[in-house]
Amino acid sequence: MVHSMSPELSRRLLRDMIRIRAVEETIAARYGEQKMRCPTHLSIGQEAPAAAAGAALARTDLAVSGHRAHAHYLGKGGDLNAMIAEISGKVTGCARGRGGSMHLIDESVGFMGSTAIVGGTVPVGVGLALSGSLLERNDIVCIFIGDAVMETGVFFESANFAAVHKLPIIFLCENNLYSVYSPLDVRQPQGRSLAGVAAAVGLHATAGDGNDVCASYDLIAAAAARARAGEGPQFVELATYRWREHCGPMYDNNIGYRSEAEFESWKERDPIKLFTHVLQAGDIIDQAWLDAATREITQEIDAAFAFAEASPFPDPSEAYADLYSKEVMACL
Amino acid sequence: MVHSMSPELSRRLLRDMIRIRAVEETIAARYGEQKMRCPTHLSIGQEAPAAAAGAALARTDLAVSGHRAHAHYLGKGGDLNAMIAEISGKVTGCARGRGGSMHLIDESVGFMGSTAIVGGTVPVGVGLALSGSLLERNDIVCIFIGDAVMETGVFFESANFAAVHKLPIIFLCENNLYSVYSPLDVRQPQGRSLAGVAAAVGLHATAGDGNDVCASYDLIAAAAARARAGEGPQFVELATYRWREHCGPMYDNNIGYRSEAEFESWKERDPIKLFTHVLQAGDIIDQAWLDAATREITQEIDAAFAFAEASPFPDPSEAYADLYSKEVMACL
Amino acid sequence: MPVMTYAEAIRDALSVALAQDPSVIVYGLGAPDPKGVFGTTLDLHKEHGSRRVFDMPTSENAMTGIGIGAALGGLRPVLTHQRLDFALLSLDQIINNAAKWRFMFGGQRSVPFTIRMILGRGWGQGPTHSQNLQALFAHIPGLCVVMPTTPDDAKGLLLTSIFGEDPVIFLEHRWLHNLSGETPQGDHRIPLGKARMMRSGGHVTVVAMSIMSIEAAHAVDHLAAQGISCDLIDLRSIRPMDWPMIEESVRRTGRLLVLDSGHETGGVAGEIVAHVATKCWGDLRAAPRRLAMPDVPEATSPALTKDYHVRAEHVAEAIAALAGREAEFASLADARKYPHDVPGDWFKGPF
Amino acid sequence: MPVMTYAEAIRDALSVALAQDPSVIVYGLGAPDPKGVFGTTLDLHKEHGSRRVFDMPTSENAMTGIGIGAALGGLRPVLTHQRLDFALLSLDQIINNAAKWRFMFGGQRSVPFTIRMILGRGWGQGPTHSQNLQALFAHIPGLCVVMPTTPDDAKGLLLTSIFGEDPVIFLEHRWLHNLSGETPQGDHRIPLGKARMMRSGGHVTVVAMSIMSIEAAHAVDHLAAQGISCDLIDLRSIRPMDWPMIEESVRRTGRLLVLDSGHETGGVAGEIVAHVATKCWGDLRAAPRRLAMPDVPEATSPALTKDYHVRAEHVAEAIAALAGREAEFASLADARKYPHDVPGDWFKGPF
Ligand SMILES: Cc1ncc(C[n+]2csc(CCOP(=O)(O)OP(=O)(O)O)c2C)c(N)n1
Ligand SMILES: Cc1ncc(C[n+]2csc(CCOP(=O)(O)OP(=O)(O)O)c2C)c(N)n1
Ligand SMILES: [Mg+2]
Ligand SMILES: [Mg+2]
Repeated sequence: MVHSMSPELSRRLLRDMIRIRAVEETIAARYGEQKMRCPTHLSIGQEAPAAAAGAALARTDLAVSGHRAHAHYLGKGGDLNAMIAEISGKVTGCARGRGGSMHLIDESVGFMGSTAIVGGTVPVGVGLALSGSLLERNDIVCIFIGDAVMETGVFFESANFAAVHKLPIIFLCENNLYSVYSPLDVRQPQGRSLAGVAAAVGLHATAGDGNDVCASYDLIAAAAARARAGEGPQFVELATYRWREHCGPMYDNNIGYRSEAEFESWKERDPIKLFTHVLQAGDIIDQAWLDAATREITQEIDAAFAFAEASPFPDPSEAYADLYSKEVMACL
Repeated sequence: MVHSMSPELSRRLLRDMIRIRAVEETIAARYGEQKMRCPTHLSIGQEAPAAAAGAALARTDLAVSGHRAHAHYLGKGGDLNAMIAEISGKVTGCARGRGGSMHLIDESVGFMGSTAIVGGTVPVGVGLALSGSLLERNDIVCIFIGDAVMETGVFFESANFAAVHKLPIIFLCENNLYSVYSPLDVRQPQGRSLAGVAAAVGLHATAGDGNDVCASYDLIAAAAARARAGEGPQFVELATYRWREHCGPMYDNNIGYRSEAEFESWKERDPIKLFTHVLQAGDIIDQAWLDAATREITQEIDAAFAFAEASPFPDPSEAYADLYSKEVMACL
Repeated sequence: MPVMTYAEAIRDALSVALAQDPSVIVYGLGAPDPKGVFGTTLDLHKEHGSRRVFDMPTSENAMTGIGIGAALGGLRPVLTHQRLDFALLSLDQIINNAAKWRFMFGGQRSVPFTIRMILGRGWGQGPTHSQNLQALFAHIPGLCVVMPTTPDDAKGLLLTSIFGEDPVIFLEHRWLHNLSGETPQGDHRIPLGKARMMRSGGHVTVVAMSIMSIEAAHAVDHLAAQGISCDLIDLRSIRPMDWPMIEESVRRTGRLLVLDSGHETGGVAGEIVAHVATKCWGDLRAAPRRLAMPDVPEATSPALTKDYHVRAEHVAEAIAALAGREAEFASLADARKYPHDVPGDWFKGPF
Repeated sequence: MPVMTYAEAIRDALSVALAQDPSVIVYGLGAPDPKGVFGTTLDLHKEHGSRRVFDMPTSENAMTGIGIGAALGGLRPVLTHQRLDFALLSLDQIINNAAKWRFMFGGQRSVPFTIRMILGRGWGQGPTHSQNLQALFAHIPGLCVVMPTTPDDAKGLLLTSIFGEDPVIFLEHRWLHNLSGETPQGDHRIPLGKARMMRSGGHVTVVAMSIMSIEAAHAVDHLAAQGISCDLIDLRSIRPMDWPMIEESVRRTGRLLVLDSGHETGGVAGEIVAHVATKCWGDLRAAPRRLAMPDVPEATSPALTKDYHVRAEHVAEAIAALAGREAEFASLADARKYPHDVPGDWFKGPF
């Protein structure tokens, strides 16, 4: 792994990955307490694209995502306390407890929302880009998608419109080979590349190793630069792998939809381990740095869980609030 | 135009095109009588793909189409009387008057239905092919689509599934440059070819001149052979042009969405005139053949309109019939 | 006050909105084409620019999600569908995103998005160009559903929809597009959730919307001359619904007839009957009634649409029966000058 | 008779159908995966082959149209959605094609197509994994809508749906999947359109469906001990609806309470109230009532779902009020052993 990145950026990427991993591991460890009562999709193993995107995008750039959004939210700078509180159903959650794990939002850092319908935020992201273009903002929009989104009609419709209008968008596709327990070959033609399809539809498409955070960063940063320069919508495919079960905290290699060998080969290529080695070899970090980072992150996470725990549940009346504007609420 | 087709097939193609044109012209001429009271999309100028497909497919092969389906229905061998009666709202119509021009069907020749929602029959055609494959029929399915269908999510979803399951399908796309009054460039990225997109999605794709009935035939026949041989779904793009208004009997070049010059250049390349010249030059037909064909076709069309005219309207109770099976109807 | 057709009033509202607020955009299949969606968007792109008034691909679901995103990004989009039937492709984005965004993200951002859908009828529109499925939208918490009857209301409600903060399904009946009426100029607004008392009278409360309010007005006027007088409530908005006006009227008349341009079973009329039956039970003096379209798609052949729709004579018959009075109503049918499958001689097809 | 869970009964029906008729196919996201859609399709591909039991891409609209085409081509497809919410992507194919094909093509070919959708609830399913939108489908002429409550009915109605000629929306409540009951073996069929009298009694007619029938049964049994007796009608099919059974019961009791797992406004309960109010006016001795979910999406936080659902104690309270009797019902709530957001201790998430 040749590495020409600034030490600051390198450390940021590694730290962000470690932090995302630690948050997810803590959720997994505490999920059994039955206090986080909502479907929860962890990103362990897939930290690199999220960290890379967070660093490659400006804070004012926008992002949307889907059901597996913890990492994207954290990478973009989303508030950790508000996320844990949200998953815990507390009123201090980023959606006041109405959305849970699958509905994260932090507009203050441009994370405009993640939702639970596969492909559902893809056109929303395109519409955000349209608004930016018409209102002459300079932001670009990153739309996080999984490989299954490449099967949804709405992706193709959205990509087509984005191409016609040359909108500043990055479709950032984490290809982790599975949709729930279904491998790619029962869903898409064998040998068809996701980036290839995207290119044919009219997106500028590149692909790379999603467990190599440097490579991921370079691809996303280049795509962001092109999008910002008015070259139209971009597509970046990053190959990566989910370690744990599709939804929930456990490992599930035992149930038979993928092989232990496949899992192990990806785990070998742990994005955090890989990049840690690179940075250690390059003397960019040392064990002390790692220990400090881990300590700080652990404290931050403990504080976030404590915050969530201490936060009140929403008042029952919140179940009925905010459905409409106050003008319309007054008519009900 | 090099021409290596048998005289019989050549004459059939020309005759079918002349017949389709004559039917459509008669509808246009009589539309003002206000007896054909339904939205009607004519195929004048686009006769070649329909005639070619009709000849390239076996009678037992299946076809579905969309709003502009008269030519496809007739090309496939659909009953003319039943079509005119249908457009006239008579009970002898192919859908007993319930469907009108946009809902043609003649299962006896494999024309399994056309509907009015753009892209709506695309998955239906794929499902027919799936049934053929599971029930081990030998038929292939021709799905007639327009250029606008290449913007619908359901096309991409359907093509993907067809490719995964290697189904025997021809997606036959008549690219007439417009969707209603909207040119391609406000709908699809400039310079993107329809066949190119189709190929990337996983269809075996070819493209050609849809005003050259021989070329059209060759492309469709080759695609049909590949589909029948188990090579999976095919896509054939044929460039052609609609002469009259999108919906209704008039010309509409005056309203300004396309230029008179463009129209004239396509009219120059009238598929019927072109092929008539070829066949006359090759001594495959002469004026007497043309006169006889015209005479027979005119008689047939007159008879069809007379049949429709003489047919009764459906009984008012037909408005409520056939909604469910008789078991369920008995519960209502 | 200027007289405009309903279609002109829609166009006028769009033009006012575009002129007034640079965040308004108008798009849809054919929006800038030479026909301009039955005249409702005609030449708006020439006045307000092609970036703000634009065509779209045949991609109804994505174009709805794009409107949602645009609204979240600070615009006030107006999307047009030439038929409601096409918008069925976009129910995912409408129901899962537009209706819920504000609620499910804790109320921090609303989706000011107006989706116009035109309701077809007659002249061979057939099963998939004539669906009046307002009940589908009216069942969804988070959506507003508007069905104006007059040009004045069409304009005023459209401007309120565009400048409000909520997603609005704005349903225009194709047969109303040519209806003329006095329509205020400029930024004219009518609040959502307020019905309009079209006629006042004591015997029966008639509740209707859109084209059915026109049929009802014919019937009510015809019966008024025979001494049967009705409250005729033109709903204008279906969600939120003006329950206070309906309840107040039923309290006075004790008799309710609800009309609906959609199918009977599971329709809006049933909801109104249910609401009144549960909430105004003590006030009702006779069984409430509804008249809606049959539970079957509209067929294409004119022979099959002849008795399909509820017309003024049916409304009059039902009112008279509810009032327990003899009345003449057959002449209402005889008085119609046009074939049953067109709204007037301005309509010559094809759609 | 063997005892099966509801999920096992569904699987059993599918297995019987697959074994009996080679034209039956079963597909859906995850149909052949190791979880087998909550066990309902588990290992069916191993018994009946991967060509007939297969997975699909995340392409809900196309996969619905493909089912329609497959049905037209001679198959009897069964499509499964893990949540109704996902099927909103396919309303175009369901409404514009499946529901209308037979009618709009003159009755020459029907669409024997069963679409299973699972209804979520509680445990953080939240706004887009918990929608009970049966009213949307029940409004559409040409569709059948089935909502079984017991394993026996689930099996019998599923087999009838599969071997019938009509498109059926088959709605399984996630909270019923673990419910056990005696279930006939083999090709067991229950006709569509026939409700089941779950309890008989003279004071009040209670109409319910799916999970609401279970809540209602608790309430009715609890009140029976206090001398208030009810007819409890478990609808089983929502369209066609068993109007004769409902009308006959109301004629006897004069009092109607309708329960609905969907939103109140525009829901199925309203349709039943409207039907009874218009058709059985003379028989009603009190205002009819309905209890349905509020007009707001189900939020994710357990704190927000606590009072959201209609439970046995609410049903009992409403029955007692209708019957004009004092009764104790608070103990119904106290008797529940599990947190309010799970159906029982078998349910540990995640969905
Ligand atoms: C429209 C829709 N269909 C099905 C589902 C169920 N579902 C939830 S996550 C998921 C898998 C998506 O796979 P992918 O996009 O590759 O993301 P990954 O889970 O691998 O990160 C599916 C099918 C859904 N949420 N929405
Ligand atoms: C889903 C949907 N959206 C919009 C329409 C309105 N519409 C009818 S025909 C048509 C144009 C289709 O263009 P194309 O597929 O190129 O066929 P052509 O008319 O050129 O033959 C449109 C947009 C429709 N019928 N269905
Ligand atoms: Mg994946
Ligand atoms: Mg075209």
